[in-house]
Amino acid sequence: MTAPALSLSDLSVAFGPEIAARKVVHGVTLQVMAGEKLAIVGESGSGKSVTALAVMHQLGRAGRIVGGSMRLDGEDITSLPESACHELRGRKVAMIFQDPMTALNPAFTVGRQLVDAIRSHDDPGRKAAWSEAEQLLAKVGIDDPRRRSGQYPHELSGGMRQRVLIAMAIACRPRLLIADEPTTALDVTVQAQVVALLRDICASSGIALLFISHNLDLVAEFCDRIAVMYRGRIVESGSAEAIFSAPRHPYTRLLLDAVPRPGRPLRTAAPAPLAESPGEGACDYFSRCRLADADCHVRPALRGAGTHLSACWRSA
Amino acid sequence: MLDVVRSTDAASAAEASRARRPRPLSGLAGLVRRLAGTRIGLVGLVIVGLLSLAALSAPWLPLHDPLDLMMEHRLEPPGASFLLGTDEMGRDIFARLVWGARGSLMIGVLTVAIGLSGGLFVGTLSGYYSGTLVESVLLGLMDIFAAIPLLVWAIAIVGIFGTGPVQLGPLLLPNEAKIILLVGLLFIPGLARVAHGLALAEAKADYVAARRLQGAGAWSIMTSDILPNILSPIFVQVSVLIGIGIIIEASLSFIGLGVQPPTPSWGGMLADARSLAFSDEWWVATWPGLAIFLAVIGFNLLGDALRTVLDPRRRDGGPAL
Amino acid sequence: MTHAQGSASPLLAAASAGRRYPVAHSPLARLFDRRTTPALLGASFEVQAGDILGIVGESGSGKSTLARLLVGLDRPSSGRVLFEGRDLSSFTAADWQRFRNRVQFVFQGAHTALNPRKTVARSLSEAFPEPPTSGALNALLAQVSLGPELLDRLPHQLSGGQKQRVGIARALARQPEVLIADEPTSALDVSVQSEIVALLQQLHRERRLTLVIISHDLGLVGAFCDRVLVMYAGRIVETGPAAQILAEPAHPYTERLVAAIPRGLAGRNRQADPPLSEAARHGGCPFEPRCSNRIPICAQGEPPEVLLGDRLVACHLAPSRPIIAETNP
Amino acid sequence: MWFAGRIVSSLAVLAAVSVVLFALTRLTPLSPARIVLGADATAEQIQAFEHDRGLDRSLPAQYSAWVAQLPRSGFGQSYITGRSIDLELLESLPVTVELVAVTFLLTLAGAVPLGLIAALTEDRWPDHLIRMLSLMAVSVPGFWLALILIRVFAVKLGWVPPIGITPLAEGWYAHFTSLVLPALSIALYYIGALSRLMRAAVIEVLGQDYVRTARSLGLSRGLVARYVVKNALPPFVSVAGMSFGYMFGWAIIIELVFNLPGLSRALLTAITQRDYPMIQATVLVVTAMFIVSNLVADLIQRLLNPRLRHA
Repeated sequence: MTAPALSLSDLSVAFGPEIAARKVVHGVTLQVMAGEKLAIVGESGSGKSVTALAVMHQLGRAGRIVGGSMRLDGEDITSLPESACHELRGRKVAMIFQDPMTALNPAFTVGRQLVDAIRSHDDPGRKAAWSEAEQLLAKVGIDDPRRRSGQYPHELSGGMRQRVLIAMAIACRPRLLIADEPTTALDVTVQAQVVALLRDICASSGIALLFISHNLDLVAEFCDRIAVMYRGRIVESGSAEAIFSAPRHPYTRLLLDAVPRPGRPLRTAAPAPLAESPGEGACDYFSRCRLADADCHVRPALRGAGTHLSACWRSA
Repeated sequence: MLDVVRSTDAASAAEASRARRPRPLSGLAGLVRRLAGTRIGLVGLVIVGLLSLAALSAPWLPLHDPLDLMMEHRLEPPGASFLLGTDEMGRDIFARLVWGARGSLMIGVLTVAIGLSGGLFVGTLSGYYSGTLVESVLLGLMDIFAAIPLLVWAIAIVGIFGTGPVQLGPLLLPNEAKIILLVGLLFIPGLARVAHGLALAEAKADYVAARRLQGAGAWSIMTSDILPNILSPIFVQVSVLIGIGIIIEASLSFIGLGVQPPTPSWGGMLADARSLAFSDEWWVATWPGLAIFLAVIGFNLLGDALRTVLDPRRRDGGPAL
Repeated sequence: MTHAQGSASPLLAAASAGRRYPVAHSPLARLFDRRTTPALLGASFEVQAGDILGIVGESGSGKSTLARLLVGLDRPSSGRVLFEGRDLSSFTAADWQRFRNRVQFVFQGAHTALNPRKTVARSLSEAFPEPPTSGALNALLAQVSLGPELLDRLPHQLSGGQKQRVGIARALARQPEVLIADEPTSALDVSVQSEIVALLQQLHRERRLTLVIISHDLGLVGAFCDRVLVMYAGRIVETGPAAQILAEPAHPYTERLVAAIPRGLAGRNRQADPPLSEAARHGGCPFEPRCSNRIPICAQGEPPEVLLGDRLVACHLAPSRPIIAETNP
Repeated sequence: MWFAGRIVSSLAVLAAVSVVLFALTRLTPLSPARIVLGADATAEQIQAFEHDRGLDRSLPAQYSAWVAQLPRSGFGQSYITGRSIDLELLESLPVTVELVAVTFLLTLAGAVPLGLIAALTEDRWPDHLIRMLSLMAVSVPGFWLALILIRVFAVKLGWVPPIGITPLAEGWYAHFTSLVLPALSIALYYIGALSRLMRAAVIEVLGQDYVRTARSLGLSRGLVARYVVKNALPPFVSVAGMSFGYMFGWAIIIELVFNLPGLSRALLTAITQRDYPMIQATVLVVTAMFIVSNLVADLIQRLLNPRLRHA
C-alpha cells in the first residue's frame, strides 16, 4: 500500500514567545492520498491556514510546531533544517495563496517568474525552461502564452494571475498542492473556472490537493473529503457526500445553512443567546451552540463509525 | 527565519504579541509612560529631559558667568575649579555649554513646530481636496519649496540678510528668529508630502464618506477625523527633525551665520575651538561637539521609540537631509 | 406629465445616470488630457418604497459607482438621480439635510468603515443630528442586537460582525426610510454573513425599510431581494424579480453568474464555462467577447432593452429565447 | 513623453526658484553699493553704482534683464572683483562636485550592504549593532567629525594631509586620499540615514505576498534576494537622489573646515562681501544640481518599476 501524500498526526502549532505561547492548532490528524482532494473548511481564526503553513514550514518566527508529526509521501517532515525545507517546497509541496493581486512579483515578467520556478529544482536549462513555461501557461488555460509570458503581473486580470500562480505551483510536479482560499478574491465566474482548473490538474497529474476555504458549498462541489475546523480543532470530517447530506456537528450545520442558495429561503436564525460561560476543557462551540448541555462541559473527542467522524456529544 | 506570516489566520494568531492598529494617544502622560517602557525610549527621555532641565534652569544654577573672560585661567584643563576646563579666552566651558543648550533646543523645537504646523496644514488640506485645484496649487508650491537644498539656502539667505537683527513690520527679529523661520519653512515641504499621502489615504476611507453622508463639513472632517489619524506617523518624524534642526543651527553658528557671539552656542564654541582642534587642548573642541551629539542622539532615540510605540507597522528610516 | 412630489413618483430613481472619471488626476492636467474612463454608462431604474432591490455584478461593473450616485456621495456626469421625482442636482442645503435623514448608506464592513480612533459611542453620536442621550445610543445599539458595553470600545476591539453591526447602527441613527448597502457581507465569514442578512431582513420587516443591496454574490442577493438588477461593464444587462432571474436567467451573462453559484453536492461534476477573451469591446454588446451565444450583430450594435414579462433584458438574442418562467404562474 | 513633461516641470521649478532667489537678494535693506563703495561713499556715487548695475529699476525689469543676459554672458560679473562669475564657478564647482561624488560613492558602498545585512538579520545582533551605529552616525555633526578626523588621521597618524586638496597632477592616489577625510565627514550621516532606509525598504518587501510565493516554491536564496532587492530599490533610489543634492549643502561647511577651494569658499566670500550676483549664481547652480539629481533618481526609479513605466 502506498503512503499518503500528506499525513498529519496530532499536529499542534503555537504562536508567540515560549512563556506566553498561544496554541492555535490543537492535535489535528488528517491524511490526503495521491490524487485525492481534501478540503479544510472553517471561519477565519479556525487554524486552517496555519495548518497549511506548518506543512510548508512557513510559520514565520513567531510560530512553531509544538506537538505531533507530519509526513509527506511517507517521509517525516516534522522538523527540517532550512536547506531541506528548500528541497521540500516547490518540489514536493507547493502552495497558492488567497490574493493573486499581490502574490506575483510586480518587478518581473510572469514568464521570468515561471522560469525561475521551473529552474529552481532540476534545472532543465534556460531555453528548455522557457518553452516549458509556455506549455504550462497553455495548460492552465492562458491564451497566447508567448505574449503573456512577456507581460508584467499588473497587465493581467486577477483570474489570469491566479492561473499563472497555479502554473508556478505545479511547475516542479509536487506531490501535494495546497490552495489557501484561492478563489475568495476573485469574481464568481472566474472562481468557478479556477476551481475547475484545479480539479482537472489533480485528475490529470495525480497531485493531491489540500483546499482551504470557508465556503462549504464550493468545496462540496469538487472535493472528495471535507474536514471542518473550529478554533484550531477538527470538529467533523468525512466524505463530501456524508458531510453535506448528513452533517453531524452543529457548527457544520450552521455553515451549511449560512450560505444562501437559490431556490431555498435563507435560514438565518438570530445568534443563540450566550449560555453560561463554559469552563476550561469544555466544548469550544459551547457558547454558540443551541444544543449545549451539562455533558458539553467536557470537550468531546472526534469519534464515529467508519470515516465520518464528529466531535459532538449530540451527534448520532 | 525570514518568513513573515501574512495570512489572516496566522496574523490573528500573532495579534496577541503585536498590536496591529496604532493605539490612540491617551494624553501626554500615557505616551511618556509607554516611551519609558522601551529601553531606547527611556535613554532618549533621560537625555532630552536632562538637557531641557539644564537649559531651562541655567540662570539659577551655580555656574560661572559664561561670558566672563578670565584671561588668567586661559585654556585650563578640566578639573575641580572648571569642571570641563576653560577656552582660549578663559571662559568656563561647562557654563557655556549649559547656556548654549538654551539656543540649540529652542531653535530645534521651534523650527519643527513651524514645519509641523505648516506641513500638517498643507498636507491635510491638499489630501482632503485631492483632485481639485487646491491640491494642485499647494503641491506645486511644495514642489518648488522641495527643490531647494535646505542648507545652502539657509546659508545664502542669512548671508544676504546679514546676521544682524532684521526689522519685519513691528517685529525686530534677531538672527536666531530668522534661522528658526527659515529652517522651519524649509521643513514644511517634506512634512507636507508625508502628511498629504497619509491624508489622502484617510480621505478615501469609508468612514470619511460616512461623515459626509451625515452632513459633516469639510473643516470638521479634516480636524476631527483626518488630522488625528495622520498625527502619529507624522509625530514619529518630529523627534528626528528636531535633531536635524539642532545640527543645522550648530552648523550655521559654526560658520558664523547662526547664533552670534557673545551669546554662547555649541556651534559657535566649536568655531572658536577650530584652531585648537589640532593641538593638545583637546577639551575645548570635544565638549561642545559631544553636547551636540548627545542632544541629537537623544532626540533620535526618542524618535525610534516613538516609532515602535505609535506606529508599529510603518518602519521607514525617517527623513534624510 | 410631471409629478410634483406626487405619490406616483418612485422613492428613488436613476434616469440614464452615468459617471465618467477623468484619466488625469489634477485639474491642470485635465486641461490637456480630456480623456475619461466610464465607470457607469447610463442606468435607469426605480426603487419603490418598501422594496428590497439587489444590484449584482463583478468588480468593475459599475455597481459601487451607482450606489455612490444614489446616495449623493458622487454626482452623475450624465443623466439624473431622482428622489421622490426631484433631481438630486437641484437640491438645496436644506434638501440635502432632509435627504440624509431619509436615505442612508452602509459601507462594506472592511476596516476603514469606522474611524479607528473613535469609540463606538463617538462614531454613533456623530450620526445623530443633535448630540444623543446615552439612552438613545443604547437603544440604537439594541436595534442591531449589540449591548451597551461596546460603547467604549475602539473599532480594533470589535469582531468583523460587530463592526458591521455598528456600521448599520450608524446608518440607522436618523431613522432613514432607505438603506443602501454596498457589499455589506463580503468582508465577513459565512456564518457571520447570515447574521447580518438576518438583521437587514428584520429591519425591513419591522420598519418597512427600503433596501438596496449591492453585492457580487448573486446567491445572496437572489435569496434576499425582491428584485435584482444585473450589471456588466457599466450597463444594466438584466432586471427582474429575483426568483425568475435565478431560475431562468435571460441574459447570457446572468446565466453565467447563476451557473457560477456554488451549490454543494448538486453542483458536483458541473462543467465550468471555458474562459474567454477578456478584451473590452467598443461599440456593440459589451459582453460579446465573452459570450458563447454571440452572433455577428452582437459586435456591431448595442443591444436593445427588451421587455420579457416582468424583466428587462439588454441582449440581441433575448427576444428569440424561450422564457419558461413567464408562462408559469 | 513622461520624461519631457518631467523636464519641463523641472525647468519651471528652477525658474520659480530663481525668481524667489532674485527677489530675496533685491529685497535686502542693505544696498550692495554701501558695501562695495565703503561707508563714506556719497549719495551720488551710490546712485551711479546702482544705475550702472540696473539696481534702481523695478524688480521685474531687473529680473528680465538678468534672464536676458544669461545666454550671452552667463551669470555676469562679480560686484567686488569684476571677474566673470562663470570663470569663478568653473574653478570652484569641480572641486565640490568631485567631493560630493566621492561622498556619494562612499555612502552607497556603506549604506546598501549595511542596510541589507540589518534587514536580513532583523531583530538579531547584527541588526541591533547596525541600527545602533547608524543612529549614532546620524547624530554626529559633520563638521565636528571633520575636526576629529583631522586630529586623528592627519595630525596624530599623519596618514593624510590635514587640509587642502592635493592636485591630481601629484598622483591619483595622493589626490584621492586628500579627499577621503572630507568625504567621510559628510558620508557618515548619509550612511546612517540611508542604511536605515534600505533596511526598512527590504523588510517591507520581505513581508510582501510575492516573497512568500517565491519561498513556497523553493526558489533559491539568491533568487529570492534578487526579487527582494529589485523591489526595495525604488524608494531607496529616490531618497538617495535627494541626498546627493543635499550633500552639496554639507560640502559647503566641510570644505570650510578642510580649507578646500570649492563652492564653499566662493559662496562664503561672496556672502561676507554682499556680492549678490555671485551668491545668486552659486545657489542657483547648487539648486540645479539638486533638481537634476532628483530627475535622474526618478528616471532610475521608472526603469526599475514596470508599473510606472507602463503608466
